[in-house]
Amino acid sequence: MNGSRRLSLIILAAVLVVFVVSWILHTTGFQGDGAGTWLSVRDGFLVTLAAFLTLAIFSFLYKDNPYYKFAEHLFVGVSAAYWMCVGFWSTFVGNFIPRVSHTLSDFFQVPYKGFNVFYFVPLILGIMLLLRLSSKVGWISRWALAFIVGTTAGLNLIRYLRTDFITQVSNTFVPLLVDWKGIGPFFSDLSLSASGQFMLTLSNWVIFIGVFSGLIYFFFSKEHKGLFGTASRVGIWVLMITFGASFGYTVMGRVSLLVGRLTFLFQDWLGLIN
Amino acid sequence: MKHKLLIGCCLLLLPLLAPAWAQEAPVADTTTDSTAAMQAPAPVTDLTARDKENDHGHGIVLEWTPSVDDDGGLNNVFGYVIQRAESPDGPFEERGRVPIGAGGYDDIGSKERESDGFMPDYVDYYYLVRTLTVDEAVYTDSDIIGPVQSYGQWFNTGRIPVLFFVIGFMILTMYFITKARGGAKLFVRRLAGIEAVDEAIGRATEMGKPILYVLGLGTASDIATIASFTILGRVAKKVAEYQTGLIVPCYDPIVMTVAQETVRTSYMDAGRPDSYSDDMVYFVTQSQFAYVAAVNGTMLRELPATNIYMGKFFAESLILAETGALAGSIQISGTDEIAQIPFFVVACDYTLIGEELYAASAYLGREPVLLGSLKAQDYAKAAVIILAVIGFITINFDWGGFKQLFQVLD
Amino acid sequence: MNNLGLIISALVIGLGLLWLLIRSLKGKEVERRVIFLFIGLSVSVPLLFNITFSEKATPIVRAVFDKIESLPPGSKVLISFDYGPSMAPEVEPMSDIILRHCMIKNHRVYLMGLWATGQSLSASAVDKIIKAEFPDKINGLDYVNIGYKAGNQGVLNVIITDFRKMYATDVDGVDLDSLPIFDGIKSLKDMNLLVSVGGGFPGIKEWVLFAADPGHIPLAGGCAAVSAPLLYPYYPRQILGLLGGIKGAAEYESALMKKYPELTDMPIPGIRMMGPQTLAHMVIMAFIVIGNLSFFFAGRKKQP
Amino acid sequence: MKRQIPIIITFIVGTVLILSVFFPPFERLGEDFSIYFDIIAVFAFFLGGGNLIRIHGDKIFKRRKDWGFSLVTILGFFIMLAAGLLKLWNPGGIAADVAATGSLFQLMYDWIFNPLGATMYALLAFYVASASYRAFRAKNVEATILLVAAFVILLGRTPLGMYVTGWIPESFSILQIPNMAIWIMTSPNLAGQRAIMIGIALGVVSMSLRLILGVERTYLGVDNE
Repeated sequence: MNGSRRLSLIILAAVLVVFVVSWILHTTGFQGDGAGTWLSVRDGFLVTLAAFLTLAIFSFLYKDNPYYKFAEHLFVGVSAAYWMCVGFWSTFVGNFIPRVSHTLSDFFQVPYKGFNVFYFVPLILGIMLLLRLSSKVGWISRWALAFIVGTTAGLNLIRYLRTDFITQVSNTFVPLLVDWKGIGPFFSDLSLSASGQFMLTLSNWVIFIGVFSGLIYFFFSKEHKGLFGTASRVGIWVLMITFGASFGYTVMGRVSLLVGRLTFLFQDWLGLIN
Repeated sequence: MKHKLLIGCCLLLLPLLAPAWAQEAPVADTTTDSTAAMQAPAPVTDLTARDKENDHGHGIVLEWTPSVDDDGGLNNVFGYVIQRAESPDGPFEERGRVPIGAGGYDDIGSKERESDGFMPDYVDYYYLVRTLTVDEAVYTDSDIIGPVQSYGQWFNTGRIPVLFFVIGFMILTMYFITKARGGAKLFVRRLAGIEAVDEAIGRATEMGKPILYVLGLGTASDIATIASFTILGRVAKKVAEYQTGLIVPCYDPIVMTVAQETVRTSYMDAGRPDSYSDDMVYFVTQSQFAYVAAVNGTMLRELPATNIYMGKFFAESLILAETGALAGSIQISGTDEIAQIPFFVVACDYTLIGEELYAASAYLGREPVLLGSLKAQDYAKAAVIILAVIGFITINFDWGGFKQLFQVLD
Repeated sequence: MNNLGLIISALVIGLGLLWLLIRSLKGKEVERRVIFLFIGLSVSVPLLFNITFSEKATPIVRAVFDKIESLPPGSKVLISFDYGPSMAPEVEPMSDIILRHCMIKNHRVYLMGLWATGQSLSASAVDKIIKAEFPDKINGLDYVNIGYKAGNQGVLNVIITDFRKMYATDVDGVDLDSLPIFDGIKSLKDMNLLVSVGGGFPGIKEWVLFAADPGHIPLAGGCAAVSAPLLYPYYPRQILGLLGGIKGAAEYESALMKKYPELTDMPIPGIRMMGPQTLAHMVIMAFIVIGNLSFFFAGRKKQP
Repeated sequence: MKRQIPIIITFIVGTVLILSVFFPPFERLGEDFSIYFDIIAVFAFFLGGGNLIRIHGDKIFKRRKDWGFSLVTILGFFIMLAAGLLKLWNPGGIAADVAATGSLFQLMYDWIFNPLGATMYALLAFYVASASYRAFRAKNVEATILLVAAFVILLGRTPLGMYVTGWIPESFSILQIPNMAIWIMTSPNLAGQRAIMIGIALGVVSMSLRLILGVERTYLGVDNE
């Protein structure tokens, strides 16, 4: 126990030393005026801080540790405040104030857009939501929730029916035979190009059967037995191809994110590459 | 059985009643060359203007036959300018430009009285179309037409197909709900992911470790999140019965509010209201990766026996699921975010794929009403399959009209 | 440096994988941290040592290269910049390398754009590639930048019959008729090859429908990886070849390097970005293979 | 009463929004309601922020495990909140964009929030690898299909795929791995995605109907039926 404590103290000391050295090295020098010096000192600190936080997050891959905990807790605090501020300025000051009060619009220097009584609806609902904090009238917050859920249900019902359901269904109407030109040309060009009818035709079959059996897999009220069971099994296979393919396709994009982070460390912080 | 057939047929035939829509005007290829450059082109002909249908006013549709010198004749047309005035004598102002080959233009103004581009309804407008050449000074105006007024319609006929589907689906759902209430037995297949939930809660109790329930990054305006509340309600009830721990970190404050309400009620229903505390369901932060960082930390520190992820998930799905696997937890997931399902399938023990997430809430309840709505969903799927087959056949016989029935105008 | 780095990384990663293979054949699971370490190494080592892989051009990329390579010097190639800054990291290497190839082959190059943002990007390509690498090329004789005109596919509709109806001057305001490069050029149909780099709207698809198809003009394209599958059906009848994503750019760069080995200090952003990604992919694939081998030979009895 | 009114509200709001789509004069209702939702969400921030302070404050006062880190959260929260709400160091004053260059808010965003978020995101590269190692095992038919599809796509995105199968003539080019990868992405993958999408759409429609009709009400803290 004592040994591990000593080790963590040594690590802490090392981290502090590296931090300070990095800060000094990144402080590009002392300009003549005070402002320039201050900016340089500040930027040196910020680069070092960003690098420290980056490494702290990466350290989680080894195991949970105090440096990760520090980064995590800082991140939670800063980000919660970040979205509160953005919500306040963009929605509350940007959308709400210009519709309810001329004086407040002037105070926040946003253009007043004319009084709109309907904007008191969200105000009232918002206050109802806050009443949750009181145990006596907390039940009234359900009215606000009911409004939110009703809106959600109404909007989504139509949106999904229109864009996902109707369009996807009609996209499945595809020809079974594409430009039939005889057996010879059909089998002699097995390429993805527009002249390769075999693949075009095969693709259409695969799409049709895939959608068909995939939908059968999603039947809930019928037992998946017999012919129906076979179709549903084919459906699972199609879904598995989809999952495998999407997974494989994403790998490259994820790796490039890591390239971006490591480039920051190697280039902006350590100056190892250019 | 007869009822079923009848309803199925109705659902299939409904879209057939909807009007078919014309395709876009074909765009001409300009292939012939011409030497006459700076001669005035012929004007456009057959210019018509009428109110735009299916809108709330403030729009006028113009149509014309392109100049004979557009793709032929002198072949010197550069484009068309649409001009509008409030009297036949002008002044005319430019409303828009279209390239050669175009035979129409939608003049859509703003609906906002305060905005600059406001276009009032019930006002007489006069239009002309100017045929341009590359030389700004050489052009030909069409005859002036008008007056024409824009006005709003009360009903959008362009969305009739959607209305048919809504009504059809509503009838189906109501029918099966009534039937289920009447005592008919409805079969529902097993959902492995949901059955695993009960098992996992038992396991957590044995191990004396808590259950982590993640509602995802959805807000209360996502149906997936609302479906997740139902599952949370069920989980919380079991957890309360077994006296296991429950941790629900939330991403959205409103979601947190609802989740607290749901869990509290479940504890009350289980007869253990005092075991509930608001600390079980807490707000973390409304930032994707900060939330993940915190949940990751929780997973490795509290080592929950089971992690349940239900709702909307984005790039963080795999970070959560892999960290959970590292902590040795059993993981059950469900999302309707198609791009993330593969990651859950790969990294979790059980996954509810898309629609199964919504079905789960009905399945858990086991109430006839909810099961009835599942049955309606299945019938709709059967209708899709039949429609797809019909579409397949019509396309193969080059009868494009059927597919056009599915066009929804905006 | 490059070779040393390659040897070091090959040794480290190769031997490491071999050790893991032997271990897992004995039935031992690979610990997660080892996988993490390998991924970290396979991304950082190529970054640090600047390791690159020579790509072998797929036929669809090869077709573009061969076309430009086989055109006689002085052929007229039009390159359209149909993208904006957000797409630039992925497709800019393509317009750069194709422009460079045309310069090497002494083709006459006409630059334009269907996107408003394309104009500044084509201008920067002129500065970055033609002016910097080929200083003896003369503007107006060997190359010209006619810039952007509004109208999307409408622009194509016009310039397929006559450039001068749409473009009176080049970007510098010089009359087209006074530019020797436009001698005897009336419309797109006088071009030997069209190249559209982009992928959004308007983009390659509009070039196919409104220029290449009606005018029977050869067209090549370059686009982001996401839009490549959508354009595939046009190949090879309507598009003679297509560079898809950073990988397409890398393949082209490597084809060019192979053909002109003297171009040692040519920037190769595509290949450089592919280096870490390729190695990481291979390591992941190796892990999948090792995982399955251990599953079949050693762990089968133990696995649930 | 406490249970009935919320259900009636949901019913009315939902029905009105559905009908508004078909009646142009009411078309903008959906948009307006979304703005209302955003405004309500701002009020909810108080709930969220309050909850955050309560949870972490509690930890600090009761000196629970890791209370020191909770202090970090609270400090980070208040400094960022002050920087944002008071627009500290903001060169443009109150009228300027909250994240104007040079403001404390923007500095904290660029050098704390952003590196942390980007690094968390970059962890995915590692997790993608460990998940593929762990899960891509040919345990049964389904797992094998998953494995093969992923492997072909991975191969197709590296030069290796071309080295192995580049010799196959153009007329059989589908057998070249990069082409096979493209085909998988555009055909079976598309079919699977479409099936899931149609299913989800039906699920959403059905769930929305259940909510509007008031048969699904757990979200209100009311048990079904």
